[in-house]
Formats: sequence, structure tokens, C-alpha cells
Amino acid sequence: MSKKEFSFNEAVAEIEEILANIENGELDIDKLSLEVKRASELIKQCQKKLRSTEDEINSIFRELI
Amino acid sequence: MSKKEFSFNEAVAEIEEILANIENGELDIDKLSLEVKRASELIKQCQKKLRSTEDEINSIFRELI
Amino acid sequence: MSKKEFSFNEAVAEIEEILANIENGELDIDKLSLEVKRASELIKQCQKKLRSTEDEINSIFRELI
Amino acid sequence: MSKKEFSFNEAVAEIEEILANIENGELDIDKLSLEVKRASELIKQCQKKLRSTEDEINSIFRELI
Amino acid sequence: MSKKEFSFNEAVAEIEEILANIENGELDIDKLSLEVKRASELIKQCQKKLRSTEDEINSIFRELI
Amino acid sequence: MSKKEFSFNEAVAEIEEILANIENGELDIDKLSLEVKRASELIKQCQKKLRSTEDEINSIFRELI
Amino acid sequence: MNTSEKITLTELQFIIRDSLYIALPEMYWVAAEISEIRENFSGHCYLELIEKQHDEKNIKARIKAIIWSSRYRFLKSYFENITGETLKEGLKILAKVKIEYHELYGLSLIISDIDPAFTIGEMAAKRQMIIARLEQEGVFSMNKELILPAVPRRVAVVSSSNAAGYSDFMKQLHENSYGYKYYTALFETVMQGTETEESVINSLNRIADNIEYFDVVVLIRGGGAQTDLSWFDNYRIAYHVTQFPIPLITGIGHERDMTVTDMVAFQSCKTPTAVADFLIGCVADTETHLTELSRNITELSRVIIERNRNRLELSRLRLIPVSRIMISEAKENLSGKIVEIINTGKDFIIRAGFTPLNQKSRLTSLVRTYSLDKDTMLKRTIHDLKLFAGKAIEKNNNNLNRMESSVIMLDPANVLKRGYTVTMKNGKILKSCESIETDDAIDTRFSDGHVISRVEMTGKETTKL
Repeated sequence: MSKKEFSFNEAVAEIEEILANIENGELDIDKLSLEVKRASELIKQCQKKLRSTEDEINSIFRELI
Repeated sequence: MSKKEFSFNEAVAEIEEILANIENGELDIDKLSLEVKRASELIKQCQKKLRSTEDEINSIFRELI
Repeated sequence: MSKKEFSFNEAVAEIEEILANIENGELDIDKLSLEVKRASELIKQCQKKLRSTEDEINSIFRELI
Repeated sequence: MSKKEFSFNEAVAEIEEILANIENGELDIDKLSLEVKRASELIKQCQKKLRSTEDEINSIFRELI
Repeated sequence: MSKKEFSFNEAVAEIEEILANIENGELDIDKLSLEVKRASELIKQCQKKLRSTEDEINSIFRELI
Repeated sequence: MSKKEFSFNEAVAEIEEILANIENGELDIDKLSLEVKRASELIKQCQKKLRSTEDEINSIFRELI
Repeated sequence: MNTSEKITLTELQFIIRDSLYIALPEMYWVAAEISEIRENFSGHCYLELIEKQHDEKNIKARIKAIIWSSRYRFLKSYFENITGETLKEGLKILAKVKIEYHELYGLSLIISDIDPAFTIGEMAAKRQMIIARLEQEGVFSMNKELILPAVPRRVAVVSSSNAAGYSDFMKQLHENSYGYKYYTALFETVMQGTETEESVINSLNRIADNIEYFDVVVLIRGGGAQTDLSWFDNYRIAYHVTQFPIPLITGIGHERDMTVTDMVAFQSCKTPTAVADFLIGCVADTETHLTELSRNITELSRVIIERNRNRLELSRLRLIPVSRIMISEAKENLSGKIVEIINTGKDFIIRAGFTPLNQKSRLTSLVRTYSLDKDTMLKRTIHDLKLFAGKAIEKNNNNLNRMESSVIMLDPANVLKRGYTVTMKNGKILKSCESIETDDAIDTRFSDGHVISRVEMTGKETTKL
């Protein structure tokens, strides 16, 4: 995800998939914390993306008024 | 939009579409700031167009009296 | 009206039509500025005609009497 | 089990095996307490693993929120 | 039997043998009480072993909870 | 017989022998009486032995429970 | 008739005069048309009255008439006041007359009164006739139905250059306060008298030949004397006016009545000045209309611009919250995911925890069963041991008892006590009688002693017990 452009939607999709996996209980507990860690990282990136988008939009709006 | 004549109506339609997309939640967060930027630019151009049209009208009226 | 004299009636009719177009134009700004431009031109011509002398007509009239 | 990464699933499988042995009654009483000790240790490790995983998840999300 | 590690299973086997001997009536009265004594002792040891194993396991379980 | 350990089995064998001798009638009447006396004595001893063995065993069992 | 009876001309004239007076002593109301009228230096008015044939051409009757100046002054102003007409040629009047015969001037009528009502009626009747004819021909309002150009600037003027009204008109029109530019072409025309009809029609025809140069025709006549309207109650003039291809405006200069020409004209004004004002007004109206149009366009455009601005403003105002809502929804969604992951993760752990927990409880119960089994087995062993040991003892006990009873049974002392005896021979117990011979000494043992006896006889099975 470093090279490739981060995609919020793809990240959310991956989070959903992780959730589904955890929910289905098909997951090895040994992998659970790895998956949760991955989900958490994705969420962090999403939050960062949201914050940066918000900042961008705010600066656009400041110009607009 | 540099070559092509700027069309207020098309611009407004595009702004409305962008707004609708954002409102419907059909828009990708990844694209949000681009779309908002686009809408904001269009709004600015429309405002400019309105101002120039208004100036034109005012000049007509001034000539008449 | 020999050399295709400027016709007030036609001009007034066209201005009236422009007004109707603006009225019917559903607030189209793009058309508005075009129509306003045209109307402004016609009005200017009308006003000029009303007060300026046309030698051509004078000479025709001299011949007639 | 110190070097090798503890596996919850393998531990559960081993416990099941011990349980089966005890159930079959084929087990010597002299070995019973050893096996019980082993099973109990595995259970403890499983529970520890569960708790540590829970802690991990909690700490991951404390960061998030 | 003091040096050698007591074996529950061997003890049980010996008891079974004594029992068989007694049952068969092949046993000398003079030896009967000796054998009974022996068997009783073995049983006692077995019970002790059982108790001690039980205690061990219980203490393991106590830790487990 | 006082010194030597009394053997129940030997006593029973002797009684059997005496009884056989008596039954054979080959015995002098005086001897017969003697033998009978002897047998009676042996029986008594055996019975005593039996009682004592029984008591012993009972006391073993009392301990056992 | 002889000559002696001759009389002088004067005498004759007197006879005629007296006879007329006697024959026609009364006053008469006579209807007639004025064919000539003139006022002399002393203010007397001399007229010639005629009556035409039905064809209105040939004259049927004619007579001179006089209105004395004293009467004339009154009658003239009264007549003009009432009819709006001057007494003039062609006018039909109803006059109160007395026939007078003057030896010098001959027969004439002395008019003492004129009834204006009759003239009005006559004029009206004539007008009515013309109107009816025009209407019947369907041309009456044809000129009225034309459309006046928005800016009638090229004006054909039908008038007389001498007329005061013409110069009034020209001054008013060209020196208009708006500064509008007009182009006028005068078509010199006789505007009163008998030539009027031909002259007007001629001018109109000339204009019609150059119709493309004109927006409008004006027919104007001098202000001053308010007379001779009836020249324009003329069928041919009116007809030409109705047929004229561009609007015709009259300014013939009268206050009360309209001539037929006025009626059929596109527009009739009271005076030439009024015609000029009308033309100026038309242009001014057009200019006002233009101004209104441009004001409307401007206002409407402003409204449109304002609405578009509002619309744009609404969009702009919407853009901010809408984007923020989207972001905050995404945030909420993410927070939801966080909670969901925590919860499902914990659920997962709890569910995974069931397995070791279950195993633990199975382990304890299995261990309990195991030790219970072993315990039971040991108890059974104890039981068996007891049972088998007891049986062993019982068996030996039984054996002993059996042996004891055998011993008791076999003990000779006991046998003897029951009354049995033991017989011996040579110390040996006899169990059969065969070894006993007669005279053998046998020892019979009793419980309490013994007896030695001699055998007397032997025999087998002699007695039965």
C-alpha cells in the first residue's frame, strides 16, 4: 500500500472482509491478532485519509467564501 | 473548459450532479476532494459569469437613460 | 425603406421577442447574456436613429416635391 | 514449546488426544497425573494466549479511538 | 517394594492373583492371612496412590481455575 | 508341637490319617482311643487356628475399610 | 291697349310691388341652398338662393336674398355658434323671408331669421348618407385598420403652404422638445372651396405613387377661421382616405363636429398642432416602450441573475455540509467498524475460550470418573477378598466340623455309652463272626467295664437288628 495509491474504498472493503472472516469464526486464533492488527492499520489509514480530505476540502471552502 | 465556451447551465448542472453524488453517498471518499475542488471551481466560474453578465446589463441600462 | 432602411418596427419586435425569450428562457444565463447583448445593440440603434438626420431621406423628399 | 511458537489450535488438538486417552481408560494411573498436568498446562497456555490476544486487540484499539 | 517405584497396575495384578488363589481354595489356611494381609496392603497402597494422584490433580486443577 | 509352628495343613492331614486308620479298624482299641484323642486335639487346634486366622483377617479388613 | 294709357316704369314697378305686397303679405319659411353670398362694405349680406334638381346639377329655381346688416350681425354669429359652420355657398338653410320688390333692384327676399337646426339636420343627413355608403361598400374603417409604424417619421403633408395651420404643424413637429428627427414633404393642396375635392384627391394620388417613402399622411388645414368644414364631408375624399395604403391623420381644425374625412381617417386631431403632437407622441411612445422594454429586460435579467446567484449560493452552501456529512458519515462508519472489530474479536476470543474451558471441564470429569472407577475396582477387590477369604475359612471350618463329627462318631467310648459293646478276641476287635470258634474266649467291652465270655455257638445272620 506504500507504492500503490491508498484507496479508502478498497481499505474499507478489506476491513469488511476481515470482519467477515472473524465473524465466521473460520479464523485461527493465532491469526486473529494479526488480522485485527491489519484492520487497525487500515482504519488508521482511512482516518488519516479522512482527515487529509477534510483539510483539503476546508482549504477549498476557505477560498470559495 | 479553456477552449470550449464556458456554459453556465452546464456548469450548474455539473455542480448539481456533484452535489447529488456526494449526497447519495455514491461518491468515493478518494474522489471527494477532487469533486469538491471541481464544484468549487465551477461555482467560482459561474459567479464570475454572473458578475460579467450583470455588468453587461448595467451598461445597457446606463446607455439607455 | 429603399436601401433596406432600418425598421423600428422590426427592431421593436425583435426586442419584444428577446424579452419574451428571456422570460421563457427558464433562467438560462448563457442565453441571457447573448440576448441582452443583442437587445442592447438594437436599442442603441433605435435611439440613434430617432435623433440623427439622414441625408438620404432628405434628398429623396426634395426630389419628390 | 519455548522455542516453537505456541499454537492454540495444536494445543487444543493435543488436549483432545489426552482427553481421549483418559476416556479410554487405557491410561496408567501413574501417567494420569502427568497427562493431566500436560493438558492443564496446555489449557493454561490457551487461556493465556486468549487473554494476551484480547489485550493485544484492546491495546490496538486504544490507539485507534 | 519400598525402593522400587510402586506400580498401581502391578499391584492390581498381584491383588488379582491373590484373589484368584483364594477363590480357587488352593490356598493354605496358614498362608491365607498372609496373603490377605498382602492384598490388603496392596489395596491400601493403591488407594493411597489413587488419593495422592487425586490430590495432585486437584492441586493442578486448583491452579487451573 | 509346642515349639514347632503349628501347621493347619499338617494337622488336617494327620486327622485325615487318623480317621482313615480308625475306619480301617486295624487299630487296637486302646490305640484307637489314643488316636481319637489325638484327632480331637488336632481338630481343636485347627479350629483355634481357623478362629485366629479369621480374627486376623477381620482385623485386616477392619483396617482396610 | 293704347299708348295713352301708358305708365312710367316706376309706376309699373310700383304696381308690381303693391300687387306683390297685397298678394304675398306674409312671411315664409323657405328652404334653399346658398349659391352665392357676400357681405358689402356696410355690413349687409347679399345672397343668391337656389334649388337644384334631384341630380344636384341643374338649377331649378333661383332668387336673390338680402340680410340687412343689423340682422346679419346677430344671425351670423348665432348661426355659426349653433352649427359650427359659416354661412357659405353650398349650405342649405331654412330662412324666414318676406318678399320684397324694389323698383331699382327687382325681386329679392329679405331674410329676417335663419333656423340653424335645419342646416345641422341637412349637414348631418348628407354626412349620414356618405357614411352609410362607405359602410355599405365595406371600406369605412379600412384606413383605421392599418398599423401605424412604431416611428412615423416620414410624413407626407397634404395642406396649403399658405395656411397658418401648416406652419404651426411644421414648427411643432420639427422643433419637438425630444429632438426627434422628422422628414416632411408638403403636397400643395387647395383646402377649401369647390376645388378642394379634386386637389385633395390629386395630392393623395401623388403620395400613393411614392408610398414607399412615407410612414404616414397628414391632412391639415389652417387654424384661424373655423369655417367650411363641409368641404370634407365629401364622399370622394373620404373614399380615397379609406383606400389609402398608409395611415392618414387629419387636423382640419374644428372644435365640435367631425367631418366624414375625420371619421374614416386613421386618426383625427382637432388641430394641425395636435397632429404634430400625435406624431411626436407616437415616437415618444415607441421610445417609452423601448425604454420599458429595456427596463424590463434589465429587471428580468437582474431577477434571473439574482435567482441564478441564489441557486449558485444554495449549491455553494450545500457543498460544504454535504461534503462534511459525507466525511462524518465515513468517520462514523469507521468508528462503527472499530467497535465491530473489537466486539467480533472479543466474541471470537470468547468462543475460542469455550474450547479450553470445555476441555477443562471434560478433563476434570474424566479424571473424576477415572479415579472413581479405580476406587470402585479397589472396593470390589476388597469385597472379593473378604468373600473369598470367608469362603476359604468356612470351607476349612466345615471340613474340620465334618472330621470332628467323624472322630466323635468313631470314638469307641461314645459307641459304648450308647449301649453298644466292642468284642475283642485276643485284644483284637471282632468285626465279623467268622473268626470266632466255639469256646473261644471273647472279651466284651462295656462303657463301664468288660466281661470275658466263652463262645457256645456261632452262626451267621441269626439275628437281625
